[in-house]
Amino acid sequence: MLRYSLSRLVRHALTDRPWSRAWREAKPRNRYDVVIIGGGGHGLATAYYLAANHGIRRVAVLERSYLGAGNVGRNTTLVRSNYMMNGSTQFFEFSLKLWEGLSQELNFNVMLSQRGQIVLAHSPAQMDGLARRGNTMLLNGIEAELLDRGQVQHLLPYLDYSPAARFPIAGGLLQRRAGTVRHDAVAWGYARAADALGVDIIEGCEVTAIMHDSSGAHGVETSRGRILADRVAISVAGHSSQVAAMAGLELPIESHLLQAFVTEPIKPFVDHVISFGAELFYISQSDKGGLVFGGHIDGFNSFTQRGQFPKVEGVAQCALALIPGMSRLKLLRHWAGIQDMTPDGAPFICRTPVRNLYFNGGWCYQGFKATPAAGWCLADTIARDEEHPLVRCYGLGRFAQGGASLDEYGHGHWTYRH
Amino acid sequence: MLRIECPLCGERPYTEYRYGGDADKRRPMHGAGGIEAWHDHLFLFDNPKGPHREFWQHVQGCRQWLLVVRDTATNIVAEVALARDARGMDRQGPGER
Amino acid sequence: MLERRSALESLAPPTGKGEGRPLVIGEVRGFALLQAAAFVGTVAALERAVRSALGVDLPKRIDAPRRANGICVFKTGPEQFLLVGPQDAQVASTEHAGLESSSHPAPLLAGDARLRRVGPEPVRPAGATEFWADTLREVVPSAMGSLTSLSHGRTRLFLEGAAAREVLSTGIAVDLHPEVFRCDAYALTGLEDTPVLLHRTDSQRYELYVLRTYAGWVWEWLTDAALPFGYEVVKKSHASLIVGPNVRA
Amino acid sequence: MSAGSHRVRSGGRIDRREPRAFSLDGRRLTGYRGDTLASALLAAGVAVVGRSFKYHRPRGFVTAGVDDPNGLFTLGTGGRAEPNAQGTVVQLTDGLRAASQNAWPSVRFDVGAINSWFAPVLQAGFYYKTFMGPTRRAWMFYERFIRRAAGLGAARHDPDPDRYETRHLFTDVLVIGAGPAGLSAALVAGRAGARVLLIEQDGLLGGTLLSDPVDGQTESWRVRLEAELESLPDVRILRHTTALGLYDGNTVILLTRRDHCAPDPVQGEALQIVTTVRAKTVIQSTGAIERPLVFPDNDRPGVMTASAVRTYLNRYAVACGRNAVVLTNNDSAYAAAFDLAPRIDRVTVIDVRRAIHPALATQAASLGVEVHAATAVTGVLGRTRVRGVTLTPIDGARGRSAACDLLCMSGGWSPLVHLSSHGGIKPRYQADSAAFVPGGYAPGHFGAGALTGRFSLGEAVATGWQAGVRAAADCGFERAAGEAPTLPEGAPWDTANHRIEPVWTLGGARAAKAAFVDFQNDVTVRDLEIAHQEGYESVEHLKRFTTLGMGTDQGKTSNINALAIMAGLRGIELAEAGTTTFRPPFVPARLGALAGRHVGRHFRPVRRSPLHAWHLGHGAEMIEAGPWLRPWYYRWAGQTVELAYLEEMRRVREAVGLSDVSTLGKIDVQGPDAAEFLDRLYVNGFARLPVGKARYGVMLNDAGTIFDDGTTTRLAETRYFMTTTTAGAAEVMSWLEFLAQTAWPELRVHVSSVTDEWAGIAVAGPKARAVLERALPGCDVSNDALPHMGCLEIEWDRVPVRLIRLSFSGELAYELYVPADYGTAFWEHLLSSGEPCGMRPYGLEALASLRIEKGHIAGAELDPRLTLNDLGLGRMARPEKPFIGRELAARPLLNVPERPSLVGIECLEPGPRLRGGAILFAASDEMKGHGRGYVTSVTWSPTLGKFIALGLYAGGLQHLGEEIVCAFPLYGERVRARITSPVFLDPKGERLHA
Repeated sequence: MLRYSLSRLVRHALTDRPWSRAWREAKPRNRYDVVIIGGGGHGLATAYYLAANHGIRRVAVLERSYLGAGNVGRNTTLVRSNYMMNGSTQFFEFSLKLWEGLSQELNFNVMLSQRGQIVLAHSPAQMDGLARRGNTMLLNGIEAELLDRGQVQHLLPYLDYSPAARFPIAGGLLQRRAGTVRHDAVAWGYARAADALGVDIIEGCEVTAIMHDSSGAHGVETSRGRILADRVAISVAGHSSQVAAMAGLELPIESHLLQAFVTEPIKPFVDHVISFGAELFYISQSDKGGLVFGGHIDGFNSFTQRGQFPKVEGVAQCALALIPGMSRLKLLRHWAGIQDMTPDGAPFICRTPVRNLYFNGGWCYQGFKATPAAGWCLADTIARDEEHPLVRCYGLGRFAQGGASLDEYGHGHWTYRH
Repeated sequence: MLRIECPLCGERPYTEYRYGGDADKRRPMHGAGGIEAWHDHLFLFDNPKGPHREFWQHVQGCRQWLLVVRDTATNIVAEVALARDARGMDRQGPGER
Repeated sequence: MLERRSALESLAPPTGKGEGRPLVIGEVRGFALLQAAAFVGTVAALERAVRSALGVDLPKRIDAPRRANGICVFKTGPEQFLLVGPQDAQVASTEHAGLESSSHPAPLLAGDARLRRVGPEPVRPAGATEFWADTLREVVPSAMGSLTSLSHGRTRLFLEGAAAREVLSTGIAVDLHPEVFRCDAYALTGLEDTPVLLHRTDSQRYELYVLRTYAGWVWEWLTDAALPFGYEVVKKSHASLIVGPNVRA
Repeated sequence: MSAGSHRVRSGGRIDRREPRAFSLDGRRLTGYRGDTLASALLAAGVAVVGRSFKYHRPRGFVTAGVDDPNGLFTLGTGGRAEPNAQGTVVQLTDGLRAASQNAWPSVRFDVGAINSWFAPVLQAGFYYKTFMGPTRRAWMFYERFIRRAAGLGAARHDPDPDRYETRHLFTDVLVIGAGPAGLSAALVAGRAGARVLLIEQDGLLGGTLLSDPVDGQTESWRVRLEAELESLPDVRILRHTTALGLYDGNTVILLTRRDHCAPDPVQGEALQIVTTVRAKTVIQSTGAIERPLVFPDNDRPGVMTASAVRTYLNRYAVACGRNAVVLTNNDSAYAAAFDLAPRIDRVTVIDVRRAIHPALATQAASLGVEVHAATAVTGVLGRTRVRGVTLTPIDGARGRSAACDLLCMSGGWSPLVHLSSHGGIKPRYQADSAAFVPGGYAPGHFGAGALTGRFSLGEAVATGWQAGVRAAADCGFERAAGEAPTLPEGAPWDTANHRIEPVWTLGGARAAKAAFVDFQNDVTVRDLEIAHQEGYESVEHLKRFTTLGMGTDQGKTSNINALAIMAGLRGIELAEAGTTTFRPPFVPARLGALAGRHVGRHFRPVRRSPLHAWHLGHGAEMIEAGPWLRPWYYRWAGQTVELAYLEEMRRVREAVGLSDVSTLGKIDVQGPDAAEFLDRLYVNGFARLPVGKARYGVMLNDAGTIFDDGTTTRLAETRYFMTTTTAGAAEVMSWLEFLAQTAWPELRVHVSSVTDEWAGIAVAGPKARAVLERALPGCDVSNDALPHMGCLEIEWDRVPVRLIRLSFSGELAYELYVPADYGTAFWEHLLSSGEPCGMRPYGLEALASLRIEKGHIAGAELDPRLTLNDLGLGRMARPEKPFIGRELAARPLLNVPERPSLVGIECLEPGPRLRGGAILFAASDEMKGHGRGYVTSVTWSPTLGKFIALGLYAGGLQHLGEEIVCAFPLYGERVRARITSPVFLDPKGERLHA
């Protein structure tokens, strides 16, 4: 792999020497050790860690569209590890740790910006909730700071502290290591690094069937022919149900639409990641200058990738309730991704009832921040045919046993409330 | 904007309604069915990309729960009926799921 | 007697008589609301009962109310109706006294004549004080349906004037074109997240029945919407009101 | 033309009698009514109006409309300052203050231009390849500089004094765009009797016709149609209105703009209005925009699209130069050449095509316009202003320079397919007009005019007319609409596809570094080549890697050129490459406008108790509780919540207090099967509850975990009065309706919310009975007549009162419900009756603390993650009675004994306090991980003289009496505490039975 660096950049600039492809345009082979369905961030990360951590290099990543076409390129780019439910705390912190070394690991600048995230509270009860979260984080070795109203005002003087605020700010929880990552770069960085280790990344290759029988999965039928594999992994969040159905599986997942928004680029305006507490709303500013924000899912099952306008209005209202000065700024673009929603808001990384078929999905709002850890743990689970300790809580069978123990915000069993 | 034609009140934006989720799986009879039946009813979803049977309540209108068949790939609503009258829209007969 | 207070009392002092303004806003007071609902098979029976007790028919659809004898009936569900009628004060006292003696066998409690024991299962459960509503209670047994007083649970606002439609269209997603939402049409809809019954009582007059606890907010919201047009708040002490365009009082 | 002015003496649609004074960067200038900021600046000879995003190259206006990538300004000052306003669409108003952006110290001399020296290094995607060292956090260092360099205008944090409005409109036919096609469509649909809504982005109707000379042949046609449209009663015209996007259900969102700073917010005037239109049919007559050509230094000020130059000339009476070169690959640019020729010194047409239609050649000759066929412009001279061009014959002969001060270019036309794309229909490439056109139309949608890839005026009118007829017919209006209005004979350049011969780059690879594709984001041909080399070649990768089309103009002028160039690099057809997805909004839209009036206090609805006004008038400090505002504490008891709630609690424990509980959800449950209904709903039974009795009940959800709780009273055999939690009220109501309507339609039961109907007042304290005896003299409220959980329905002074004896505080207590209009008067009556007993009101904080002492669960414990057993309520359920959630509550992991369950916690240390959200450990535990539980609710107990809490603790009351640690590492605290019964006060219930 051609190493990227400043000196390389200058040399190419001065000599007009052409760059090489970031990843090969691979043609599907007949057989692989592992086939990963889905060329998003998670699938590519899985392929990379299979090769890098386990030496399994005969791996194909099959992508129906272009690489990174799904949620890795549609999210609001936040990374954080402020989780309090046992299992998720450890998993997401592991992910954040991986983020912290990822640019160097991949030799691709994914622009991790640990600018800090502040989650706001607007009532004493919400402050107690944040306290429980922050205390849990600290007890698990994750830094956290509880801020009172004055401290929030000191840090974020431009929020609405006026008497006109409908939901006055009571305080907030700060995680300084949280921040943002350049989302597309994650897909490209993993693709390039996996490719360099021999992984075949095959775009424009739609899986039409999963070959399986009572002894397990054996490969896939695709728009580009049959591909045999010892092991098959599904990593297609958004369309998990459709792909799992090819193996006869019914999942605790419903697909919902999540919109994201960006304003025109402006000079630095918001220096942190801020989460409103009165309604689900989160905002940060991209390095290019656009304010990137989002809210709740549209609220009903959908695969349309087109958002509903009332949600646009609602999110704009949240933006102004939080930062009144945003009123004059202009919305440049809004788009939507299809998101797996689950009955407890937590994901799945696990084996399935079909032998040699592995599943990664159900990410709700948190797929992007989980990318490195999900890839790491799924790769481990595939390689050892046993769930990685960090994801033992993320099994498909948990609702028959109990459930609710991963429900971070206590929204109950309705997928569309998480 | 998604619009649903309430059989009583007429066509309204979806914001007048409350989404009630998947209506595909028949609810086990009250007091009947074990963990498995209720688990499958509550936690497993067909989640189709296509026609989807789902509940909506016209909370800002007549407060009736409706059974709506909507294509999740296009948001085109094919059928709406009061949920209590919707037997004819059942995909399966009673008790099959 | 205890004083009745409007949900808007502290919010909506009258500012004028509203003559000639593009918009007049106010609250209608002095009405009573009774919700009557049948079960799936008992609508016909309820209709007969309502007709016999009050002389008014039930509407078949949610589009325009039926009215007679000072009672206006809106359909609000497949077997559910909202009856709007006058408050006691407007009913002849003799009639009222007559009813009291005949239909309230529950004994007065000792001590204070103002205190009367009702329930648990007398003819008249607490919650409604209206003569006409009581008349209906006598003929609707629980197997036929249910009656629920909502007189205090709804605040009734009106907007009148050339700008009324425009103001409403800022918050209501119903087509208010005069050919579509004709005089006397009504709709159950939302006004900015709160449920309302919107009734066009005249070509430029609309009434809104809003949930009482949201009434203050709706009031602030509507008057804010009306700001660019200019408006006056007027006081209508009680309803001359059950009128519609075809039964002008 | 006066010196320094490019204004033409006559013509145009400006009003020379109405000058408009404005300023740019403090420089005072004058334009006229009818000008845009752009036309006024061009008239004043201002060439450089901005600096590019990355290289800080000087830039001028390129177009005259919403597609302009360069001319962005900050308008106004203070709270009304708006960054990134497009000069080409800003109407010139008196006193307008504009400032240029992204340049220091000025746009003419900008230090940032140093960036262009490093241009080769700052190539596409350079930041992915560097800034990774020396440390892992290196990016945090570099990012500061990148962020400061990025961004266009600077925004302020001040609140916005302007006001915005939203509204709903309905129509039969929505016509988007009032060019010749849209005018025709609206007219015919209006004549047919349909309700028509015609919207136009411009302040004037006419579209491209507005760029024709005002004394020309099309003007009378335009005026006639406008007049007739105005006369039709059911045709509504919205000017200055843009369709932002097309959404499901034939919903189109419109944005109507008023002039900057003009509307008065104090008078309620909105600066912008967002309209949600529900249209039965939609006619898209959005037109097309002209593409620039891509050649070296094509971004120099003075290089403009030909149609823009023509618009500035004919509409604004501005000649953008005296010596113009017109570079084109199609016929349309001849219109500019022919209109310019009589007004300026010299016009030369450089046409890349070999064959030029004789009619064009003839007219050119007659106007003295020199035409060079098979020639290209391959370079531009001048830096801050065009001084000349390099002309090179297509067959490769040597080029020569020619002087000029204006370069008009036309690379063909791109239909504005955005709206159909918003609906999910992919654009289709129409090769003969070198244009992407809508790949189809949704039912009820029609395309007309240039959108269809047919650009002639005649076709615009014909397709508009046809679309109007069909749309009206779709809505049931088939009335004959007369003849289509005829237009004058078309000009020779007015051809359906302009005989375009697409050419995507000029000037060869040599100069690719300065051949700009996306002006605003500084994307060059070289950047596209790099993207191709590295494999970022799918349309989305191209966009994301190079940032092409991601600027405020959203690539309106650049997308198609870039896609075509990339297709060429890949050796595929443009049709095969496809386009990126067009996302709404079509033009950037203020968040203020999208939010409408839902700002400040109006952000979300407020719910007020019937007693609200009383509370405000009597020293209550209010607090938000979901949609409600509730009294938090009363100042009679103290000036801060910390002081007041203790005083209020003391009053309740020692005497009596009253509190507003109107916010509780109240549901009237009636019907012969009401008892059965409640029996199924609650874990505990209600069928055998005697009439006149109340019972506390808990509901689970289907998953078998906690849903809600409350007290339900049986008023009659067939009637119950249910109360729910304040927070759960709406949810419970919908759930009950769901069950009644869908799961159990066979039950004859009605549920109706009466939350708004009844005011609720709690009277609590040892003297509560005494208060009631005084307030309701004669009403027997003795223990025998009204025992705990008993209910009386009475009338007081003809006001019905529901009197239920129940206690949240643990004291002798009653809840009284009266119809809401009487709420305040009855509250006052109670207060005055209670005065001798020392009764005072208490607020939410005291209410919540009193219940903690009594161990009653509330918000923090009513958690769907918890089970009945977790809350110590398992005995309420009788397994033989089916209830909602029974089956899944039996799941194994919900029933393991070591689950955290409800305990009381008392503080063992005198100094420190317990805090909500503390994590619980056994005394011997290492303080790490998730602990054994957590604190849900805390209060100082004035009764016990210590901090007490409720919490969940693994194994629960098995650990009664054990010492634990409450860890609050956020404050560095560890507090010793002891597990106790959650009922701290009066465990035998003697008080409430008193």
